[in-house]
Amino acid sequence: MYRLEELLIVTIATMLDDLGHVAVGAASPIPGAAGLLARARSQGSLRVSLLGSRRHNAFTDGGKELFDCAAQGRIDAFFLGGAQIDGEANINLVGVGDYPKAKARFPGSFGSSYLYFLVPRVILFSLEHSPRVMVPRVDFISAPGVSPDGVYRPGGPYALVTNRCVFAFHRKKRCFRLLTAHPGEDPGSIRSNTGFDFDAPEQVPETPAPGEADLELLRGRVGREIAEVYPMFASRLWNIKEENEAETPSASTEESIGARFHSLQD
Amino acid sequence: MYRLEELLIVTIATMLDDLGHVAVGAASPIPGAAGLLARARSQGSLRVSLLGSRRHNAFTDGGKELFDCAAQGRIDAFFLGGAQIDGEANINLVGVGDYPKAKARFPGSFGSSYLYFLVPRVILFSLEHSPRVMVPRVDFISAPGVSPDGVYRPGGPYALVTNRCVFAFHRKKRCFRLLTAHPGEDPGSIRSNTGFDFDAPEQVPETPAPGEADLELLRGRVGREIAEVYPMFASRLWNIKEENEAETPSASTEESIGARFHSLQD
Amino acid sequence: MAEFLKSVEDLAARIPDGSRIAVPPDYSGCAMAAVRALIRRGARDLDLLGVPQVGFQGDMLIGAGCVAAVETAALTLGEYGAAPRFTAAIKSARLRMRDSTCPAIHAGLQAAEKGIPFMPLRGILGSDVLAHRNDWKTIDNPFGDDDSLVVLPAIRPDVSLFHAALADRAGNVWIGVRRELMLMAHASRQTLVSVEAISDDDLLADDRYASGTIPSLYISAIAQAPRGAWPLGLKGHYAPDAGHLREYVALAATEDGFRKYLDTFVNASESGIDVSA
Amino acid sequence: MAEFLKSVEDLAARIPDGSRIAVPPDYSGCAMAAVRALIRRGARDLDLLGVPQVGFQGDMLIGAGCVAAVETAALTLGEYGAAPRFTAAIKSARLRMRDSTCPAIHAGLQAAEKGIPFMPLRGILGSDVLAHRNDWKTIDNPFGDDDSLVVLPAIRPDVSLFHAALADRAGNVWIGVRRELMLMAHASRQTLVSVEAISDDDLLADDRYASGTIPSLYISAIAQAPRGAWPLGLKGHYAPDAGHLREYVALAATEDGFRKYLDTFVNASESGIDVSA
Repeated sequence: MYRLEELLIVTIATMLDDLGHVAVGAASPIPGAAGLLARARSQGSLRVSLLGSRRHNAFTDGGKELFDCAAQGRIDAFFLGGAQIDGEANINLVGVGDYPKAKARFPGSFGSSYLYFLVPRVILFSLEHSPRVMVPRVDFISAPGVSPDGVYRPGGPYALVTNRCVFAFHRKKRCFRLLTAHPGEDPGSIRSNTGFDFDAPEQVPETPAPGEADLELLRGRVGREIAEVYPMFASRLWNIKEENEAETPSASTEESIGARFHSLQD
Repeated sequence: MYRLEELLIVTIATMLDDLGHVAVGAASPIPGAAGLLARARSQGSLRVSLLGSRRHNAFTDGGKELFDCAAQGRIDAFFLGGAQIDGEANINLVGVGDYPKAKARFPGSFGSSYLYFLVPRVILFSLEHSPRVMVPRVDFISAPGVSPDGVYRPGGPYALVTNRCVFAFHRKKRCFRLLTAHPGEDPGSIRSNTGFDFDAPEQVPETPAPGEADLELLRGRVGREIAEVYPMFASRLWNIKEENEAETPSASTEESIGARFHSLQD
Repeated sequence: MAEFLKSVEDLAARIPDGSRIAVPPDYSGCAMAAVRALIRRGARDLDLLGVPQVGFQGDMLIGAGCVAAVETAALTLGEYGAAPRFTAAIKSARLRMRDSTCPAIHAGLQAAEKGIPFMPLRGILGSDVLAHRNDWKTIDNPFGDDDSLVVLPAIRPDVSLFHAALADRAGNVWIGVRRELMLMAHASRQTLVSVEAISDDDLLADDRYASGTIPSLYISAIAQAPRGAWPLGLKGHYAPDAGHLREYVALAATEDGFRKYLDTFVNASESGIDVSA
Repeated sequence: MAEFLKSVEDLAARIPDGSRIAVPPDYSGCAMAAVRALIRRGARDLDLLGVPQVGFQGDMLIGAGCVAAVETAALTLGEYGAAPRFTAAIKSARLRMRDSTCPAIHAGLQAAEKGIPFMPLRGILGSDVLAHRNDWKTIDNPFGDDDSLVVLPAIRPDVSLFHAALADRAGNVWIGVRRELMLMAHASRQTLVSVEAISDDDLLADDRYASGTIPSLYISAIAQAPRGAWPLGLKGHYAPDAGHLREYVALAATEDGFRKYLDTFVNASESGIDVSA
């Protein structure tokens, strides 16, 4: 038995296994746990920089360091969300409707307009896989999925992980391809919840279930580690109590609160 | 009774009296003492940043901060030297002869190529007022004395203080004007030791002698303060012993050693 | 050069209407007591800069009518949900919004810090962030072939306002690893700081403190304000007052509720406000 | 990610011939023991970068024939007088010299730190420093009228090499206020550090240290070398060995004298050198 969150964490962790340095932005408990799981599996060879963490955040040069570090090629993977995501992997963190007067206004683009270009493996993540998030065309491009030749772009979208499935992104073909469907989903249920077209194989495999070793790590060490930054998340999932210093903000992220437009970076 | 160094220190200090922040580069005991004297006279309203000092150096952002600070308009005066100085206030800290293969090679331009443009009141200083230093035209322009219209240049040369006299620099007319001659010098002795032409009034006043109050400050508080960075200088002039922490480099500047090309900035 | 002021009211009095004012995000030392004073004094037409984003203080200043324009990479209350007064102001088009992205704000401040007119930056090309910024340009890379990149004008705020743990008597301010506060101070014309405490020791005398200290050279004025970041937290000192922040979000959902919040928690003099969480 | 090496010989072995190698000035933590190891291993064709200037280590490496090119704002022994081996090499035109100015070197490294191809900088126009730098350009200010300024290409050293007081077991390196060392580490492909001591405590756990610490993320390798800056000093720890430095300058006045210096103080293994001042 495992929970959807655990499936997502393990799925994402597997995309990080061969890397050297993964950074995770604010309000990202699942990507954060995935990074920490991958780190645990790597026996420490993977470095994870978790915004908001004291223990897993080595930055000492102020707010600009994450971005400089990415531009130096020292960050291999990062996570971005989107209030809207379209089939060319454009993401919108700003608003629905005409800009600037929006029908729905979200916090803003954060570092997406930059990191999407510079981090080789950007994993898009959304817990609301619905037609209102997965749209034919985003209303505002916080960061484009692809760029014309000649634009300096060592980075870009690698995959899109949702509550329904896992897509890979094909940069040359500028489109997503369905890789696996989570238990209970099939290409039909996914297509009917996706406003853009995507490639799919004839047979869509099920997203592999988490292994026992991973679940054990998650429910133990990784859970305790992520509880430093996301105590309510760790408590809700695993009944793990915060091991916090008094001054650590009692940060928590209830996915219920506007989770679909959680910006996943600082 | 006073020494030439004391005359120079007090003369320079008088040029700093109305300012808010004076920075002094490396290997500059006389400008450094002048800054500290002006600070003592200002009752602390003048800030002095003395490179190499622990007590009079507030920079905390690494080697770039002095330059950034100047560009922000936060430094009112600075000092530059020159192995060669010409009548348009061009300075040469690089070498004599054809570049790069020099007949005489000096350390290099340090920050002069930049600070000369950005600090409003740059005071040129030389302890060798001779035809080989005060040349018709420098062999290498580390930093030009004047710039064409349209060049962003809030700063530039303000005065030239030597072991013989004090010049003011007239930026529009692009030339020096003799202000005062030190005791024992006259326009004739100065002209015969200067390779460039300069303006002079009909009557050249003598450089005012240091007042008693200034000499007292110099031989007491200022001497002890400058001894932190220039112990041999303070010892030689005033027999003041270094009040150093053990680890402070036993820095000293014997003007006898290549003083004419002391670069006066970092 | 830093002046010591008696209260956060005096700090707020140093911020003229119309100022371009830079503030840090919720986790980096926000001068909330001074922000309340700014609202009490009825500040108007502020041009608010989030470095690189802004949280509760932005929503409050906007709700109180102090803000004419916002430049930020985000206005976010994080886990507490959407920023209600910001969202309402956007919907009624009462704000001039300059959406940015985090590194562009850092880069613009770095340009001001270096006294250069602009800073080039990678990324951003093809985004609607760029499309809506008439003040940003794209140029050919002078060192490249067929390579264009964005150039951002220097950002020189009139005022930076933040809260820190410690100052010393000379006006040096210890910020530890919150180095964006130093960048703000370097880049700004005026820097106003509220602090938890004022130390008799020289922060610059010990490298362990000096390495995380903004020299008083860059600090215009300081006022002591214990728990001055409340209801936000100050890392290493106190946690955010989550209950109060949730109460804010609930009340600020409506204009009336927000007025009630102001009456209860802002419009009383600062000494009348219980900041003990 | 930092690797711990047994000795400065192992550090030197990480610096291939032909490397562009960045080093700090004499007052900022010079890895002199590692520089001696570099001379012992017979390094060749180094492209030496002073950040922003270089002192004794530059003169020694040049004298020992390790250096093909130098980029620096100055090569200076400060109060000890002219740098004899540098001066001799310039006179015989054995060095490719790229004269620079301090802020241009910082700016070039900052461009590499930000991953941008160039950095604009004020000043410099009309100088012969600019006239002799074919790799620097002048462009029109895209935000100005009739305003041109210098643009400097990013400086990305292959290696930065310096000495610091303290590292921890994770490979974080404490540099206090010597922030130019952090800039070097950010900008360089490899950063090699010798340290006085290695602490069991996590430097990043305490903000007082963290604010002056380069995270191990940027550190390639560390070797412990007590008194590793000798004959230079390390602020807060030991003073320069003025007597030795004067002896160096006297000997290095001639090629023969310099060879004698190398035989006595460099070519012996490091353990054979008395660094006790």
